[in-house]
Amino acid sequence: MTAVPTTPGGDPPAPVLALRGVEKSFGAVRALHGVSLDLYAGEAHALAGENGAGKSTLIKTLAGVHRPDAGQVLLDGRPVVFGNPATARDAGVAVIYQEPTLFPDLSVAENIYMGRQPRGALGRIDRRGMNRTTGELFARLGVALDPEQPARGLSIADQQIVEIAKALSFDARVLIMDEPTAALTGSEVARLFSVVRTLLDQGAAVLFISHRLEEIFALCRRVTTLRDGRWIASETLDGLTEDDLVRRMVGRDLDSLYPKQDTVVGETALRVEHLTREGVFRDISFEVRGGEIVALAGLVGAGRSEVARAVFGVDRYDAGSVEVVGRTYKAASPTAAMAAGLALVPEDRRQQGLVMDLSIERNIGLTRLKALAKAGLVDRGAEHATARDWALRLQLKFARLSDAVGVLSGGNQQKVVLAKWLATDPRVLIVDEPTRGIDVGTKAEVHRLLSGLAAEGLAILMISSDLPEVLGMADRVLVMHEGRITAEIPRSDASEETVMAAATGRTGAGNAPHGKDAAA
Amino acid sequence: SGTSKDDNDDKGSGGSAAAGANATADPNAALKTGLKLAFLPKQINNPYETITGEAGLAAAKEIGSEGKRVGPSDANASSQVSYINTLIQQNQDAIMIAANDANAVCGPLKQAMAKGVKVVAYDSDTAKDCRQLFINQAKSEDVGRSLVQNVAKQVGYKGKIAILSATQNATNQNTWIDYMKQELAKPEYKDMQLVKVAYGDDDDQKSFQETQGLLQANPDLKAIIAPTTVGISAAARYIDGSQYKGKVVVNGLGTPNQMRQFVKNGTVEQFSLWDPKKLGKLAVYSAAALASGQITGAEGEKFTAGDLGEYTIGKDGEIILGPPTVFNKDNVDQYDF
Amino acid sequence: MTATAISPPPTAEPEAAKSSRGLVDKVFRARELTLLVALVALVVGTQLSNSRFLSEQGVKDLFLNASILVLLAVGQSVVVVTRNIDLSVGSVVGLSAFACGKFASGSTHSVAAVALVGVLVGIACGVVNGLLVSLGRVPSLVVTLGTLYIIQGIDYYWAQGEQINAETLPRGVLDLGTGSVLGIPYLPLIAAVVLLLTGWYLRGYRTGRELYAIGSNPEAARLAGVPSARRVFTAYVFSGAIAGLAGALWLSRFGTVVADAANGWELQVVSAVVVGGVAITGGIGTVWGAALGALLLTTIGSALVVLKVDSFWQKAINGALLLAAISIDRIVQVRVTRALRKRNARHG
Amino acid sequence: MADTRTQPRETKPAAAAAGSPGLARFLRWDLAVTIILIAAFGYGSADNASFATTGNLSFALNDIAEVAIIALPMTLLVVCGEVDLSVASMLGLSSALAGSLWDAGYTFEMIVPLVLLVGLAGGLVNGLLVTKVGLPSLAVTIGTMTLYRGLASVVLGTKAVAEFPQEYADLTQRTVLGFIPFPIALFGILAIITAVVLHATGLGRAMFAIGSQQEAAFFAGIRVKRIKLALFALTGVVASFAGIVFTLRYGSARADNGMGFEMTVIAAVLLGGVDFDGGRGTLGGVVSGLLLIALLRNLLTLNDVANEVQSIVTGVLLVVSVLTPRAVQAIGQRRRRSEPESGAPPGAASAAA
Ligand SMILES: Nc1ncnc2c1ncn2[C@@H]1O[C@H](COP(=O)(O)OP(=O)(O)OP(=O)(O)O)[C@@H](O)[C@H]1O
Ligand SMILES: Nc1ncnc2c1ncn2[C@@H]1O[C@H](COP(=O)(O)OP(=O)(O)OP(=O)(O)O)[C@@H](O)[C@H]1O
Ligand SMILES: [Mg+2]
Ligand SMILES: [Mg+2]
Repeated sequence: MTAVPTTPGGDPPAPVLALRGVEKSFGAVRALHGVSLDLYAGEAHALAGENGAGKSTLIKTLAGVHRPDAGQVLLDGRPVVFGNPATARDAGVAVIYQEPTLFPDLSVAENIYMGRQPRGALGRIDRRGMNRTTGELFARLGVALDPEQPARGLSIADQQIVEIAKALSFDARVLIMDEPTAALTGSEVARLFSVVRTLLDQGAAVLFISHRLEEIFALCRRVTTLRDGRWIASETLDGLTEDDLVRRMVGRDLDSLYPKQDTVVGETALRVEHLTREGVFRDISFEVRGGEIVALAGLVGAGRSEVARAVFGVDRYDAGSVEVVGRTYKAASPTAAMAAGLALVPEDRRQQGLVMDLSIERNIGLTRLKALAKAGLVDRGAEHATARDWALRLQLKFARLSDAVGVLSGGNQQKVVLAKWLATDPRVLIVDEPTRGIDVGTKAEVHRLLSGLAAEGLAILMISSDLPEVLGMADRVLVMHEGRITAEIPRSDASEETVMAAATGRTGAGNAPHGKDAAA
Repeated sequence: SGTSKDDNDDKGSGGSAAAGANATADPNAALKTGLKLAFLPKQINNPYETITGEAGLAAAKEIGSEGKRVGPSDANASSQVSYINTLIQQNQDAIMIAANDANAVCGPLKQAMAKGVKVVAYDSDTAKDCRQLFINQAKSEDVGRSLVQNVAKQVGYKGKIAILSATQNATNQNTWIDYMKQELAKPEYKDMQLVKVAYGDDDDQKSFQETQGLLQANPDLKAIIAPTTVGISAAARYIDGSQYKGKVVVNGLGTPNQMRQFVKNGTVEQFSLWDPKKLGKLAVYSAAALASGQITGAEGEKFTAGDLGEYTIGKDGEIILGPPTVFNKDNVDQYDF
Repeated sequence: MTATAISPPPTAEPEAAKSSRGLVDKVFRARELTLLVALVALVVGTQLSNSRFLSEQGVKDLFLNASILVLLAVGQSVVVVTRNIDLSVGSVVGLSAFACGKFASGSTHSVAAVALVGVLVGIACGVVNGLLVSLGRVPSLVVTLGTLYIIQGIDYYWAQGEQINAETLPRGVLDLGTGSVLGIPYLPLIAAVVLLLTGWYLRGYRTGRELYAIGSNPEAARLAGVPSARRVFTAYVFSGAIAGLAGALWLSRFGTVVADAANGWELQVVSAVVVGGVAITGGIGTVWGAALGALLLTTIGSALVVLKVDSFWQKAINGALLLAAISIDRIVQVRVTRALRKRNARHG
Repeated sequence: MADTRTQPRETKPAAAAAGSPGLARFLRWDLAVTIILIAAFGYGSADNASFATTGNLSFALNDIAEVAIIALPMTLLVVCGEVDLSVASMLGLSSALAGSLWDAGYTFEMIVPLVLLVGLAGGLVNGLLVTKVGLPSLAVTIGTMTLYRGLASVVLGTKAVAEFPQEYADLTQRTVLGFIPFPIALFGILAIITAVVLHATGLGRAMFAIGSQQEAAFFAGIRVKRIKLALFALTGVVASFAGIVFTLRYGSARADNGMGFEMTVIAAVLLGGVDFDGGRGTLGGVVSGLLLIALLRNLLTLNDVANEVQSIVTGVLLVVSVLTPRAVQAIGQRRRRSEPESGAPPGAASAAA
């Protein structure tokens, strides 16, 4: 079934961890359907597939979170049953889940060592030792996080780093990573990869999921592709092109990933001037015109999301002004922002984007409660119709519109968030990491959508940590570094080098409005 | 109708008027048997109420009737009302109630009387037109004044005193306290000073802490009057375990079983109470007499309450059980309740 | 990816992070500190207006009054940090006190045996609560509101208005409530020992930290392999046992018990815990804070009496103070966070 | 909303139950309560001749009038994930205030608006402490519960004021359709209005969204704080209105009126299947819960079941009301063990000020 791995030694070794014919259903949804997989020591294995293909489900089966309905999990060739995450962990399987799962009230070090804190006299926890080893883990990852800091208030990227550190701390034989890089930028990804490579050299087996294909090619030797819960192929990546991989994932050829249309740039739709929030960002000025996609790039923690939140009235700002379609509006609340014609697809869809318990149609209707009202009562027919239209337009995968949005896969959830905001017919759309955790197919759709919307005259401000996306989609790139805009680069001058230079503050251009001079 | 009572006070005459309107007393009527008599105490598991009620039930059995006790587990005004309505539905012959609130129970009690159910209040009265009889354990005036008189003798008519009451709304407590204040206003008490009325809510622990607070706030306090059984035992217990033992007089209303040890060890010299068993018994006999038509509740009517002897209905349908007994170390062992 | 070119983060950052953490830490510690300051101010103020307040008897009474509430607050905190609540404590104390009274009344049982009976009754109640919450996975507030009624009902049903009188109790039991060693009464001593052990355990042991983990993020706790159901169950059994012990102490302190001992105390206990800085949403707070909260609440009660505040006002003042305590705490916390942010700005 | 202390919440199992809506809908708890209610009524009529009489039913209903009226805004609050424990104290404060004003010679027509105003103020205090200061409502209202009850005894002390105008007092006793007491008829009208608001308007949708995921609701432009503040204010006003009804119905104004009612109100709301964590519940369920409590109480008292047994029955009902739906879900979940992905990420809730 699987291709025989070509290890340097020559002999095909036994897989450390394997799945054989695994089935898993959630009610009517068949998440996994006869899936097999082999993980070998010293080898990084990629898992590819569209949103909802069953990747996370597969991982949870390996980790003891789910028990397969049929099929086997083999450890060193012997069938095992991981009844819960603890047994899998004890067997040497460490997992980084797609969504960070931290204890906000506990220190970073305790988050990493919960349940296995080093002990000293009388069986008491040796805090000093714990903090020291945590510090060492962070040093390996090249980040400067304080082990004693509470996890509350960490940015998503930092949370992900803590998760990675936790997984590393197990010294596990099998390391499973479900989209660990989704929230990270280049430097952190590079760090992570170098650490993973060390682990591989030490003989660990690694399973890696990412929607960024270049990462798969950079790290992994083999890849298993899933489509709609079915196993499609397991093969070495040598000789495989990105296009081949995409074809296996989506089952057809894909058009351009960045279908940027040329548009006619119109009036200024959003003008932000000297916006300052003490300690977060300072003196932010820019404008976005109708028909334009402006990207806001920068390293994680540069303060991009914070700017978006302030503009949308979620956070207060200390100075500056915001103008929408020529009218100054006081960013007092999202309600006011919406009235002014703004829409924000937030960074964290689980907490901010969606009400997980509510159905798909109600989530989409949530932004338009007034518009949907007929004589004060919600018009359910209209609500359903709107939801259906958008679901169709965004090619949402769902069973029923009345299903809770929480059971959708990550990518499909993101589509619901987009639908909910596009339904408000905004003048300015701010999207914060719109394709984080979204598969290539959907990503292309989202890009086409954004591009089409811009062509219709919508002003779009796109925050993204995905550099190719920034370069492929933006008419102009604003780069932030440590709370300031350090460069403004037109599409023609934007390249990885110019953007990264400004993002890391190496341009020396300061607040120069035209970063291209310095960057070129 | 009824007897020769000539009372201008509307409210006062209500009770007898209501009773007299449709019946005349037949003092020679036989006491009916098989009557359904229900006790509705302030709070079902209050130990004092339990003693009263149990004695009443025994008396009901003696006269061949059927008694029962129902009631709320909190001493709230409104909680009793549901019970009254249920008792009406159950076609009880008489309700004997110790009212948590004189007015809140009025409406339903009137409905009960309209349906021919006899209503006897005991221990704590309702508004006068909402019952036919009120069995007063002792004349309120006597209770209030005699407590002050006794304490004054104990402290030599001099010094600060305080009162530890039950809840702020208890009708009987407030009546007694009023009389105490009236008595204290007399010239012979000019050197005595009432510093505070504290409320222990008939909660043992609260009363205990209130006592403690009283003494901290007024270290030169000479006496505490607690006209409640819960209050007096809590006060005595605090004094017993503190440096104030022997320096502060505790007096009030208490049961012999609760107070015996404090009387014997000298913490408490004397306290008073009527016999709660007799109260329950008298309530049953008067309810039966009403239900049998021996009396209607009008002033001056007489009836015999078994071995308790003969009682006469006073003004406003009130029957006085008798003077309170004063207990001290000489007689306390003769009682068991 | 181009990322390799990027230099590691600036060296100044860890230091800034460290000092800001120090401050945050101090703020958290400050919760307990604020309570302590408030307590001292209250005591000093009251003492100035009435010098008897801190007399030997006065201090003794203060601690005696607080002991049972402190105990219950400690037990409650252990449950509350797991993002649960135990509203049945008042009823458990009542049942346990009555059971101990029944057991001891007219007997010569030793005080240890009586206390054991109390603890066993408490454990039995804790087991029921714990099973319902951890296995049934139902909201603890509802379940323990239910068991509040059930346990109270059983207690009343059993007691039928009976009163246990001090004179029938063995000497040893009563001595526990009034006696002392080296001038320190037993009750506060017991409360202090339980407090110290619990605090020490919660801070320093894996299973103790796991309670915080469960309260902080139940789902993450599950993924981290924390046996949540078992830990929550244990927390309830512990809280039950403490409430049972408190029942036995109640009997020895007050001598006289009827069925409704500690009736309605659950709200007082929760107040103490909340004032003490234990977050009702779990994961945050210490038993030290909870104990200080309990001490503060009882002291306020005593001080109001000593200060001769009209008894009608006492309750209102208690409520207002509770609100003030949690509001100030919260406002200070928000201010400090904001100040930290601005300070970081200057450093950055 | 930067400083809301939104805690990451477990997604409730019903989300998973949505996988088999047929079964879930069939086993919904609020329907179950209604069935139990009908069964209890049937049993009562057969068991005790005086149960199903108009007089008895009328009385049994009137007995929970104030609790029922307060349960309506309380349902909305609980759906929003908040709770107000101070309602019974507010009832007492209003009663005491009405009493002392009446005593002081105010006319009843002047007293009612004044008392309602105080209810509004009390509700606003709760609401402001929750929304502006950011405190958990459970803690806040434990505080105001003590505060308002304390103020009640400050206002009226030990007194009990009676002799309210007969024409108003009569209103609380009169019945419509032969056995439905006026206060309950009023409750019925209010219940219909509340049900429409909760289940058919955008405002109701917003409340459910706030209850299940406050931050997402805020990001969607819902005025979370304003809605909560309004609901607390409404609850205060309704509680003080219930205080007036209570005072008239019993003809007695006292500071300790309605002591402990908050627990009955909350028990009824939870019994009706409203999720205490917010975001889930129906008003129909709450009405059934209220009626069930009224009927059971009446039936038990009528059969001379001791008070303490009634207390046990209330407790058991509460436990069963939350246990049964979970048990049903557990059967569904046996097939798909519970799902961590449906748990919210923790730090994301962070959002420091
Ligand atoms: N707890 C659950 N209940 C019901 N359905 C579920 C559950 N978990 C996952 N599914 C469904 O199973 C399928 C596979 O989901 P899974 O999360 O494994 O996808 P994925 O490949 O990880 O997607 P993504 O790339 O978006 O993370 C999806 O259709 C999803 O809706
Ligand atoms: N919840 C929070 N509490 C405290 N500080 C935060 C929080 N979220 C972000 N920060 C801090 O605010 C700054 C801006 O972070 P933010 O993540 O918004 O930046 P960003 O450029 O949008 O990054 P991302 O690529 O993750 O969106 C960083 O210093 C970050 O550490
Ligand atoms: Mg996934
Ligand atoms: Mg961001």
